[in-house]
Amino acid sequence: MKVSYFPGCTLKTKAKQLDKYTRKSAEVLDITLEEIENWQCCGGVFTTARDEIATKLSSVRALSEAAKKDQILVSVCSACHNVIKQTNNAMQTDDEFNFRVNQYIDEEYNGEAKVMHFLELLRDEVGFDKVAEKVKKSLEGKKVAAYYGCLLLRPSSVMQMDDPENPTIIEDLISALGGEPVVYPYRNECCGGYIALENPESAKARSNKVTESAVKSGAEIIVTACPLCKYNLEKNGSEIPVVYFTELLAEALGVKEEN
Amino acid sequence: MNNSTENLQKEIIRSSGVNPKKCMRCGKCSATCPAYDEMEYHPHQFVYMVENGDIQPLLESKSLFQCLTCFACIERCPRGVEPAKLVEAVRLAVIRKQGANHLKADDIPALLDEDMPQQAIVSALRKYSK
Amino acid sequence: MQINGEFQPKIVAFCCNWCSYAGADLAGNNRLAYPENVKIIKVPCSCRVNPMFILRAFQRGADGVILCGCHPGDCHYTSGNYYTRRRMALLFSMLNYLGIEKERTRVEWVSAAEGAKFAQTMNEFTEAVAALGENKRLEDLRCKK
Amino acid sequence: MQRIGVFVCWCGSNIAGTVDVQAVSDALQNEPGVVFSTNYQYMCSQAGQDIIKNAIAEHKLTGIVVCSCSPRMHEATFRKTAAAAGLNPYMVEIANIREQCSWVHKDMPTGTEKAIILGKAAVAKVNLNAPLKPGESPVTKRALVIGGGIAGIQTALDIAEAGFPVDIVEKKPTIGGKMAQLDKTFPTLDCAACILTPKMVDVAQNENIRIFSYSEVEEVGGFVGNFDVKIRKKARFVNEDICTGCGICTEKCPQKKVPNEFNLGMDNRRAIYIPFAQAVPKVATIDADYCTMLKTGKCGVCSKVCTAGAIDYTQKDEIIEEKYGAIVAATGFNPISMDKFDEYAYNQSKDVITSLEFERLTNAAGPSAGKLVRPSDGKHPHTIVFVQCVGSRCAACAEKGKEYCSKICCMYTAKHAMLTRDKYPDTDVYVFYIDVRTPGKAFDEFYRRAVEEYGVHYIKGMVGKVSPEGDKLMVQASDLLANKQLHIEADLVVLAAAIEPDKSARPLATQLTASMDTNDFFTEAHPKLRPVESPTAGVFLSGTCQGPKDIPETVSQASAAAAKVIGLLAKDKLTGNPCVAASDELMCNVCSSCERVCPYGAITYVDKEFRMPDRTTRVRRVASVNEAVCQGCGACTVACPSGAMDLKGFATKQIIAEVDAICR
Amino acid sequence: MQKVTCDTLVAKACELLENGTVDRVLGWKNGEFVYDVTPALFTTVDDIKSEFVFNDFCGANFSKYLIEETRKTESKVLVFLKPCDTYSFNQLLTEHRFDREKVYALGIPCEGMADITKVKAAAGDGITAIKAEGENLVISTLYDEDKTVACADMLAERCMVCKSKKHVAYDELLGEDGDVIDSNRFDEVEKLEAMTEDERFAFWQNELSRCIRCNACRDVCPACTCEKCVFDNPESSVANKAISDSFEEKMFHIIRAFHVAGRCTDCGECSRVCPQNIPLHLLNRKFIKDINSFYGEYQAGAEAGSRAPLVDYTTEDIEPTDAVLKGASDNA
Repeated sequence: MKVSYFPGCTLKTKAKQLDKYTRKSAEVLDITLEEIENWQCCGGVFTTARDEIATKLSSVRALSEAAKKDQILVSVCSACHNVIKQTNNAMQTDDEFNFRVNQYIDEEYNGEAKVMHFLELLRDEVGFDKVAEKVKKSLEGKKVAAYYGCLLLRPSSVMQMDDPENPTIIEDLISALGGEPVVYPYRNECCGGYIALENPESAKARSNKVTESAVKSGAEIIVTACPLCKYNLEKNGSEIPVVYFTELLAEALGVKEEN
Repeated sequence: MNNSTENLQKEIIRSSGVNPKKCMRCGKCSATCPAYDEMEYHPHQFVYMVENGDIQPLLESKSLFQCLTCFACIERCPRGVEPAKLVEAVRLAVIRKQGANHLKADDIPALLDEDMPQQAIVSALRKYSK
Repeated sequence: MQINGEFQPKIVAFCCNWCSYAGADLAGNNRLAYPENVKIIKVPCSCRVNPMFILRAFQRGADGVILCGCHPGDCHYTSGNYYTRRRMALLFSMLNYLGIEKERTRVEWVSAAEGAKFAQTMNEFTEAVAALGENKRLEDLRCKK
Repeated sequence: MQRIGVFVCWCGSNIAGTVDVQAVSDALQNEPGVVFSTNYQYMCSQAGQDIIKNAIAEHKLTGIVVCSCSPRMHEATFRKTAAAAGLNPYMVEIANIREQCSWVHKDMPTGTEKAIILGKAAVAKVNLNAPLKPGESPVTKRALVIGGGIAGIQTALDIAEAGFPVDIVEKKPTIGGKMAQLDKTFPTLDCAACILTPKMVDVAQNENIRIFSYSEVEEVGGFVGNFDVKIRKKARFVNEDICTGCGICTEKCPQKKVPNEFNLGMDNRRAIYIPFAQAVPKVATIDADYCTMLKTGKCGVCSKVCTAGAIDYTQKDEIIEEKYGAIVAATGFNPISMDKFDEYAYNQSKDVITSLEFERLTNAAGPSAGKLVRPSDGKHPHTIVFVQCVGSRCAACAEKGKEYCSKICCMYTAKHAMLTRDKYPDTDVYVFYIDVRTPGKAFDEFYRRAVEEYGVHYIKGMVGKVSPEGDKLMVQASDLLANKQLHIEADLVVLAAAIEPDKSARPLATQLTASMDTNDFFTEAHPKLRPVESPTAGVFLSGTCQGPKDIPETVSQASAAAAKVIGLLAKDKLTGNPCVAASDELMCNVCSSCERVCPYGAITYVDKEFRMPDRTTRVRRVASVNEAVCQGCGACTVACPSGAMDLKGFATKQIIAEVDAICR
Repeated sequence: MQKVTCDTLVAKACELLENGTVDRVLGWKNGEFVYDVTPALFTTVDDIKSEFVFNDFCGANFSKYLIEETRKTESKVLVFLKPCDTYSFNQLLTEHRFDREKVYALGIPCEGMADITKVKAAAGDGITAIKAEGENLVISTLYDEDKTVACADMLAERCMVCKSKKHVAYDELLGEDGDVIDSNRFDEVEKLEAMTEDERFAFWQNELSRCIRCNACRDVCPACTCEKCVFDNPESSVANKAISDSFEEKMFHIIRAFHVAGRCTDCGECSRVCPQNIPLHLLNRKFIKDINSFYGEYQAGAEAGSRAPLVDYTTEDIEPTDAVLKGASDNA
């Protein structure tokens, strides 16, 4: 399977691990990630104002590129995925926005591309059962807490990945890899996000709630898909390690380098 | 309401796409908000105040920059009001003004640590400055 | 028809007695405004509407004709609107084939409970027809006053 | 040429406020056929009707046009007026200048202009009206009640009391419905079972009532007075006539792990079961999805222990065909699924329950024998949080719950809160509300007692999230009046789930050709004046299938529906709708198009002798309409290629005259 | 050139008359001109032998005549049916328009009929004789020497896109039966669909404005068999016997096309007889094409007793709004 891949800027810098393990796992699972040429930063957050055009053009260009190749546009960073998916939705549903965006781009684009997070790709295109078949080193006995945060799930009417209040997609992946998923109530609450920059105390309060809740529920490790979530949880003193889900995936598939 | 307030109200409603009249004042947005305690005006008050054109206090409030854009209020609002979009629109009304950026590029280096991902910086810039 | 230089389309709406006619009444009860251009003719079921009625309306100078019936599956007579759906699908496609603007004809399913939908439909339809201007393609000039 | 009278109603200022009624009556005066035109303040009043009657006599009118409110409102009134003055009632046409004109248009000039055009169309139509005489059809003196809850029970009892036979079709193994699951009832706090079960026994003992339990309506044909209904009696694998209801089988059955739906899955029952002790009919039923014998052919314990020999593993579904004169829908409600509201963690914690589950938990016959305990660990809860409006009053755009207010939740929550505090004074009870709605007799007093006497904490605000942590439920909520966000450590959270019509109602409505609103509640023939009738003649509405209701309202409506049914069944003959199809045999091609589209099979073919121009006769087969069967939809009139088929009252010429008048 | 000869038909007709199977024969005879072949009713062997013709101009579809013929007497009438005629024959049976028992249907193969307009264009006016020779027609005229043209070049439009060489109804078949053909009869409809609304309107205005309202299309149409035509019936509100206005003409043709929608067998008689050469078949074919695309393949007359699409439905039928788009964009 060939898909278009939008890594995003953080994955080229601070979150190289997320990118590296995604690529390695994809290889094992026969997914060819074709990186979008000359992709630009998604902007990190989707500005909900309908008259914000310029900030969304980079996403539209990536979408248009994927649509041209008739490929699914896949990203693995929660933020990129959220921005791109919301932008695509706006192109499909907001005529005025669509019209104005099309004034800026060369070829007309109307939201034709299919956008998927790498997790969705594994669930809906590859199949977790197929992933399970490729497991070389089961995560057996590992108690893993999935941390979704906000961006993967909300707004659910647009993201449509999973039940926004009781999601299962990462837990199902953990089970497929042989691990033991730990369900805890704060897995879909906010870590504080970019507030870390200007009000670190607020971020700390949010993050602590999440990690404490996970630890209390018996988790040994937290997985996430978002570099900023990982930063916030770690920075604010998580008692247990926080890793990208792709790292566990690569480990289970036997392609994680030991260092 | 005077003219300029009315125009501002219209502009906020237009750019957010939110109809505050749909609010039935249940307060679920404020019940759900993780940044509630950081705020002077809470999500349900944003909706109520925009509806009533009582916007000036919001423009001056620090609350504008405490919203985490976590979309929980949007997700759980039973009336489909989408308070977070309204907060964003009010914030834009402030920072779109000349020299009103809440976060300036020059301020950033001082706020960084070596682990902070790029994502945090671009997100904050998107949200706090124009 | 022009009023104050603004084109006022003539719109004939055939409404099923059991659903959309009651829906129109509900729009009235709730004071949901829609353009006065719309004039309703009551029929017992949308399937009573002969394509000839629609052609006749256009011939006599109607600028748009809309037919409202019960939602598929909800026909008071169990299956009348299914026949309507086929007849109008073919008629409208034929009219468009003859070069008649497709926005001039419409079928909408409006239940007795959908007063708001009725008003909204009529607003949209009137606007769409007004944008097209006068029906010159099917009108019989002899019928003009 | 007709002599037409035009009567323009002001409807007080309802019409006259937006329509220049004088201008309308003046303009219509000059229309072809019009010999008299006037206007009056209230045409439907006695004085108004007298104006019409006098004009008919004085001007020898042959047809009249009333420009007034919707014909759905007063067409029948004015037809009676005309008939009283000796005019055929079908010579009356209504121009709807209120609902479809004065109420929806902005100003006098536009309103007046449109009213005149509508009036002209009605005049054009009346010019082509012909006197019509309705046919008659006999009435089958038996009623069908679909649904055996309190609504169906009350309706059936009232009809039976009046001396007419009634059948109740109930899809569950017993009648009783939701009320049988309740503990106490507000605002009097009397026990639901104590007032319901005697009625259930009355039903069982009434000679005029037959109960088809574990049965569903399969097919409905016919029309008012003459419905043909097929009922599927599902196989319960127990011979109802022999089973004594002793219950031994339900104790001996080895399959013990069947979720007990009567207790909403909070405990288990056997594969063969009697839903509850007072079930009517008190007969066992085998659940084929769980019965080992039916699934594998090995077991047969129930058969062995049944001394009456009532078990029959070979029983098949049975189809019963019966004729009815009237049908009452009483299909009831269910709480909505909580799947889309998992911020309240219903699917994540056993200790988050719905109010109906709470009802079972406090019921002496429930899974905990009436002791209020947490479903997870059986411990007594010390802090209980009630959340109101879960799924009610949601905007359509939010696509989660229901737009309407479920009406009963405020009161039952007050009841739950009060009873909890009464029985367990050591328990803290919080109720989160948006509004407390108590419009009913002794309702507000009841709610105030919960607050003032029982110390229930009512907090204006909503719960945002429930987080199960350890054995606690962390409730995050807003207190709008204190402008605070609250964090309550609760032991039990009770959700007042919105109610929705039973899922069987939608397909039933299709079978009955009765209309429904967007929420799948049955619609009334008129929301105020005919609230217990559906727009389909002979179909009546009882209970929550028409809209959310509490028990007293349900029972009132059930009796009202029964009164309507009795009124119908008391007649020997019904006058039909004279607006039926008629075939012009000279033009009929016998192509059978009309027969193929007729939903009622009202078209037959007869041999007809025709005299030819050369004086010979020729026999030709032609279509003929059975007027008693035809319902007047008009499908045949369009299918007919030659135009031989026409519809009385909605004739091609009449409709075209209306089109012409409007486009003029 | 037809494979079955006139002599074969004459012989068969005489045999059936003589042995009493039938007492009348519906066939063709020459009109004023050689190419002007008209339908005729023969009752004697002598008449048949002297007047019966069968050549490349025998386009007339006899199915419709059976309605009146079968009402006359109790005895049988012989009718010659080309493959396309049998579809009309079946459709009329479906609509109970004549008594099957009173007809002896003789299926005859058809190689396609010639279009006299094309012949005239090739040979000029004043045609005195047309002879078939192999794959060619030899045409004699008053003014010029004989011209030889290929039959294939003279084919009528409807025969160029013949949908079927297979007889779907007969009592007896002369010669070999053919097959249903995968014709491209909708090509022209598709061309129109690909135009803009304005272009289509201009096209049809140009065509339909030529209508002289002679009613020939209606009179020849085997689907137009109403006891009383709506256009002749003052009660129908669409009666109008004579030409009055170009727009009125458009109404006439839309109403007529809709009346036969789902029943038209695409026999092409309407276009053949139109003195103004209006391509009326393009209206009917549009309906047939739409019906196929909206409701699944349906050919009126292919099967006697079938349920026409307009007196049928499924609960999942296409919505009118979508239908208009689909009808216009299937090939765009």
